[in-house]
Amino acid sequence: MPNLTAATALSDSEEIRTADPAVSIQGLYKQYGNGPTVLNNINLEIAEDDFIGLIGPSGCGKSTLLKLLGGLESKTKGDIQFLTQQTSPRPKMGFVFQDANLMPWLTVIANVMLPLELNGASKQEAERKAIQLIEMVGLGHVKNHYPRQLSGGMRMRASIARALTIEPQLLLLDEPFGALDEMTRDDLNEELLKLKQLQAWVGVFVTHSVTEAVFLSSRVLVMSANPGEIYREIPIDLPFPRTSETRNLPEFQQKVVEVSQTLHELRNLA
Amino acid sequence: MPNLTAATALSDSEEIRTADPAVSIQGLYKQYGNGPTVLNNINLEIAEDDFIGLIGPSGCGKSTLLKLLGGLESKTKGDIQFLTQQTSPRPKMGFVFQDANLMPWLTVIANVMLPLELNGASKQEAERKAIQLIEMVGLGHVKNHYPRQLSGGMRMRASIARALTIEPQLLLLDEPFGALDEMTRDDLNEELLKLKQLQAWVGVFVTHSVTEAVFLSSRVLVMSANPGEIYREIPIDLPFPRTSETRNLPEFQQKVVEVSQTLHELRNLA
Amino acid sequence: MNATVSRIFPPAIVGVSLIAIWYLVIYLFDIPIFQLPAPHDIIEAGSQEQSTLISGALQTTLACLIGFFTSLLGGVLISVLLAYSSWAYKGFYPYILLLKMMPVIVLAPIIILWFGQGLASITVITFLICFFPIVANTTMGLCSTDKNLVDVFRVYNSSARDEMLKLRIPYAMPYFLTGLKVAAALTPIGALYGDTVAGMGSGSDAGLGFVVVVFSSQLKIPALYAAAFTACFIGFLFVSLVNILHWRLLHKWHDSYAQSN
Amino acid sequence: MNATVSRIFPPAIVGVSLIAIWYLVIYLFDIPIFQLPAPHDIIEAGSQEQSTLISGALQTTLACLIGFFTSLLGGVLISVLLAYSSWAYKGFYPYILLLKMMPVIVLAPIIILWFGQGLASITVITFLICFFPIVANTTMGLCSTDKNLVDVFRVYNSSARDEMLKLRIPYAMPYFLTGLKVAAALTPIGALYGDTVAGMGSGSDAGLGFVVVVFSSQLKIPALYAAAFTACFIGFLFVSLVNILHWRLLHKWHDSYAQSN
Amino acid sequence: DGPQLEKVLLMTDWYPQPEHGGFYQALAKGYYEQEGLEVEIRSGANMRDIRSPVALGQVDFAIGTSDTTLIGIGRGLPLVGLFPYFQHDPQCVMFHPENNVETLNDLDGRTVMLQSSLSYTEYMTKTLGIKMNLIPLDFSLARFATDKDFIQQCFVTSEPIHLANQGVEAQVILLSESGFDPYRHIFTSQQTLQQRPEVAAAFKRASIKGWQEFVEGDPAPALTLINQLNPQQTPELMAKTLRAIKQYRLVKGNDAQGDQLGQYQATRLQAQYEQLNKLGLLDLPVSWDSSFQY
Ligand SMILES: Nc1ncnc2c1ncn2[C@@H]1O[C@H](COP(=O)(O)OP(=O)(O)OP(=O)(O)O)[C@@H](O)[C@H]1O
Ligand SMILES: Nc1ncnc2c1ncn2[C@@H]1O[C@H](COP(=O)(O)OP(=O)(O)OP(=O)(O)O)[C@@H](O)[C@H]1O
Ligand SMILES: [Mg+2]
Ligand SMILES: [Mg+2]
Repeated sequence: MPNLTAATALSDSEEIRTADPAVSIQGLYKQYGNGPTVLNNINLEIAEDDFIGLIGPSGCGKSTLLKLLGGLESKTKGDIQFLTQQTSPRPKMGFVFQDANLMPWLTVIANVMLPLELNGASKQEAERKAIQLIEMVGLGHVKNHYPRQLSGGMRMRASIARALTIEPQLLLLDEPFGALDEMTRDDLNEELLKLKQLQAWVGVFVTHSVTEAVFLSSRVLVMSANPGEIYREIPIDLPFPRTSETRNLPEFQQKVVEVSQTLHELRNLA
Repeated sequence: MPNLTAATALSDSEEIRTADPAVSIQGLYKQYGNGPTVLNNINLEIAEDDFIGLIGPSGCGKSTLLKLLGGLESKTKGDIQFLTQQTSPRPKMGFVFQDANLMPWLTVIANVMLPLELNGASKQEAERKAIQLIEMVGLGHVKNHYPRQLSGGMRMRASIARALTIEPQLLLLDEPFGALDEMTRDDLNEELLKLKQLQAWVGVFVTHSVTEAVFLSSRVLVMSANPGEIYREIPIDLPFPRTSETRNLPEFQQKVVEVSQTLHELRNLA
Repeated sequence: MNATVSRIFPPAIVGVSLIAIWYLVIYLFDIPIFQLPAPHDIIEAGSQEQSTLISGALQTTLACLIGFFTSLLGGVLISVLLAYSSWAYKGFYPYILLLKMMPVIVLAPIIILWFGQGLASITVITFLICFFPIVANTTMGLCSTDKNLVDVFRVYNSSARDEMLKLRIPYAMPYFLTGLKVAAALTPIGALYGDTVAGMGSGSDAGLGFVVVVFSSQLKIPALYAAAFTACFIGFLFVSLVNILHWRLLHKWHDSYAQSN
Repeated sequence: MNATVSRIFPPAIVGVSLIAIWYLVIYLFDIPIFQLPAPHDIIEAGSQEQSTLISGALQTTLACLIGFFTSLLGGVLISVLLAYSSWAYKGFYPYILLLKMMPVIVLAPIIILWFGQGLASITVITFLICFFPIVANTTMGLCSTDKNLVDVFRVYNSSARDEMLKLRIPYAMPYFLTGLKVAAALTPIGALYGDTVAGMGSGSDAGLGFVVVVFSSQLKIPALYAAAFTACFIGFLFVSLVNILHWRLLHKWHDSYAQSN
Repeated sequence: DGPQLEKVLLMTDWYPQPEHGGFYQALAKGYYEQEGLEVEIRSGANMRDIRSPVALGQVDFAIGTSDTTLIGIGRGLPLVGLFPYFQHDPQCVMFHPENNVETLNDLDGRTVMLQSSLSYTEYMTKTLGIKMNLIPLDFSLARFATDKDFIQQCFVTSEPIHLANQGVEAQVILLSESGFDPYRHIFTSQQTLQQRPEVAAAFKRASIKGWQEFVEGDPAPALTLINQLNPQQTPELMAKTLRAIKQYRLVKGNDAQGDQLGQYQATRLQAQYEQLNKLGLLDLPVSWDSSFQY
């Protein structure tokens, strides 16, 4: 069950963070092998407090864009710059993949601890943080299970917990809540926004849910397909912090309609 | 792009079907190993023209129930009977798994042809039917790609096409449209209902989308978790055929509200 | 208990049938003892030559142990090196193959020249025979790692060392263990061959390979078979060791054990 | 072109360094030709004994070919049988292991008694040495099939035959090919050993194993090395064959080639 | 075409070489054909025993030594010695001149590479009490060539010549000097002898004729044939081997001691039987008398 105290307690061990990576994408192109152009001239500035929602038809290149940001695919042309204060060339990242991608030989807790361990944290500290996040995503009762003993939604939640343990500077989420029921999804949406304030990451996420996009984002980018382009940018100027009440605001509903209409418009073009 | 003619053309080769398997589940229990009870005393009669929507929190046992119906897991107690007219003990089945589960060494079209080939269809016939369904789910342009060259949503669509090629008597779908954008999802929902009339299968599907559940189902079963039980059955007595207009009917909205409220009610119990 | 029965029953049945066929063949075709001795002849010869067999077996087991574990270690190290660096892979793999395919018959005299007669040379010969299956399997396993899981490690800025230790090696386990099983089965062959070319021929230093040659040239055919089964028994020990390891490492998560849960 | 360079460059560098070290060792430690001939001695001896080497190589290649392909066929058949029926697996696997671990030194005389001197026996010996890596790897591959994919086949009422042909075998390919690679590298060893114990010693029937023994007993050490490298070359042919097969069968979908796209 | 020839298989103990010269001479000159035999000479290799195939009737005649035949008979193999072609065994130990070996007794305490199965080994250790540290024979000369302390078994007609060709000097002592002195001979199975006695006799006659001519007449036909079958045997090499065969009087033996080409001596056979018996190498009771044709 979602757990407020867990989220609040999370960054107490951390020094006060002034890390403010921002990202600048210029003229980005992507082609797999010599297939068709998947991403076509993507230009995007991500500010320090942005949480960007990507929405668009299946196969338009959302995952590809996220992977390029994460350094997991090589770009064909263009430039991605992290304007971070750190010496390291890339910011500390968290990535929730479209598939859960858990290590089958590790239990839930070991999977969640993994990023911290890879970054040199002590086992003890890793375990403490991992347990907090496992509780947050409601998997406390199965923390010693192996991935194949979990349901699909549980695997995705473990994957979300894993991405958050390292308190990333840049958080990339590829349909993180797609396999969850609406209740759990809404709860986790709220938890995520709380964490954002505590951990202060810059985020980009992919979703197919318009309400989720509006609820979480500072800006929604609607993408069009073949080749993948940013069709329209819709700023969501709803005040933070957003809570379950936000969903009932008329401005919220208005934004939802705006995004939906953009998607319809896009579809009728095709 | 969704394609009406494809669906309409699909069962022309088939003799007129009177196959009407119905399913009866009595006192079904399921436990993995000696873990906790996952499914607790499930009783359910599925009529000949039913399309049942399962909805419930993550980890409540929806996939498990589907797998038991599909004969992929052994039940701990209870009985599942297929009251089919055929001699074979189980009806011809189609199954869309929660993960796409495509064969990585086969192209999209070969994956979609697979069930037909396993059932002894000629290569030619299998190819003809497969191409129709691939067109329907909008993958015509990538039919010779391998799974790893597809986006997540494209993989799920290939998996849906695969389940439909054999014109099953019992169709089981585990969150088939969860990875798709709303437009594609709505289109495929409508295509699916058309196919249901043509192919006359009995269906059970899992979804996290209340509107999808209401739109597709003849009955929605709301499940509760720990242990998994059927909390409430909500008959959806909207007339068939349902089309995009159906979504605008006040009765439709009413049903959506009813299901949502049941889910909230359920949550507040926990 | 039922599980034990179903585990023991099939090999027992097959074993009894094989022995029955064995006797049948001997009596039907009137096969002389020097062509194919009957099981009881072998047992009798085995108990007669007991002390020779046991001291030979101990000596050979020692060579097997050292050869097996050095090839385990060496094989894994080489595989890891090859998987680390594609340069090393391209540069060295052909020569490892070369070394592998160099007939032992040719290498044996050189090995003896360098390592002297006795245990060291036998161990090296055993090593040469065992290590390639380990290298080939482990390298294949290390290179087959699921791309998606590699991505996870890349995102979290994993060091190459952690990627190897925490991802590639666990992922390669099923491959590695298969290679190990092949190596375990080859171990006694290596040690026996080593015995015959580099072993000592007298006293308690004489391994089973030497015993085999002596029995064979003295036409003590039933005793020869007894020696052969003793060698098999050593092999079984190693293979069982690997099987236990296999079960311990994989049964919790790997699909080869998925059925049993 | 760049790709070709990066493929040829590393082994060339390593090869040149190895040869340099080779010469260095010989000159530094003043090693006599009987202990370690220099590369140019070997080349010279090789060209002198050219005709013997070529006719021996042809004969050995023939034995290798038959032994390799029968072990390929036999290994796959046995693996499929073992994977089909857990009864067969439990019943026969221990005895296959037994057969595997029976030292060839012991089996060889029996094989010759049963198959006669010559190609048939050599082939059987090669088969015995090669087939276990194939069986062990293929069996492991067939049993590791992703449970989720098995479920797909079960749902569609697949026959056991189709499940084997269209699921388990493709899934086991990477394992199978690894086993095949190990077997390919073992093939010349098997054939050479077979030659020395069961081969013909005259005319065009004499395999490379004969040549090796003769050179060795006549102290023609450089020629012995030339024969050894000839044997390696045969091994390379087989391994290359398997590598090509590997690439053709896997590059489109398997993660071991994922990087290259 | 002449009359139907009887097919016969002779299995040797090594690849074609002048040590088998008499048989090749008989083959090359057609002496077997004259006796109505079509003989195939097949080279047996080093690492396996020829006695079983003979006992099973897979091979008609084979090369062996009189002691191993006796031991085989003692293990229940129905073998019988037909005729000796070397009166004395050319097996010896060789060593470097620096090694100060004068007699076999000097091997005491040394490491020697010997075929473990040799009756000589048993005889020297058990009867003569010479304690050697044995290592198995691998038929390679590399170690001898590089290690001045190395001592190994050899054929007096072969290894020293190969070594000399490479500039390595080897000294030898015949193992028969130990007092254990078997024949090198042709043996067959009792079945063959009983069922086809005239074939055995014909084979013996032709072979002896071949050997006689090989050492005292013109050996060229045999040598040419051997060189054809095994090009490793060059004319120069074979000439040296032939010289050694003659020098050690292997074929004809020592007239003074009653040796005669193709004939066993009962006294020597009996002595061997007793030596073997004392060493415990004969499992079943063996009648030395009926184990040989003489
Ligand atoms: N193979 C397994 N072994 C052990 N436990 C399992 C196994 N599969 C599922 N479970 C457990 O059974 C319960 C129900 O799982 P199931 O996959 O049916 O859930 P679900 O309703 O489909 O959830 P979701 O919506 O997240 O997919 C979960 O608690 C899960 O941990
Ligand atoms: N490894 C690959 N090789 C070749 N083509 C690829 C590869 N990965 C993705 N593609 C192609 O790139 C396009 C975009 O894929 P991507 O996964 O980015 O889509 P997406 O927007 O995430 O879709 P979805 O919502 O379905 O996940 C698709 O047409 C897909 O076929
Ligand atoms: Mg995607
Ligand atoms: Mg599920």
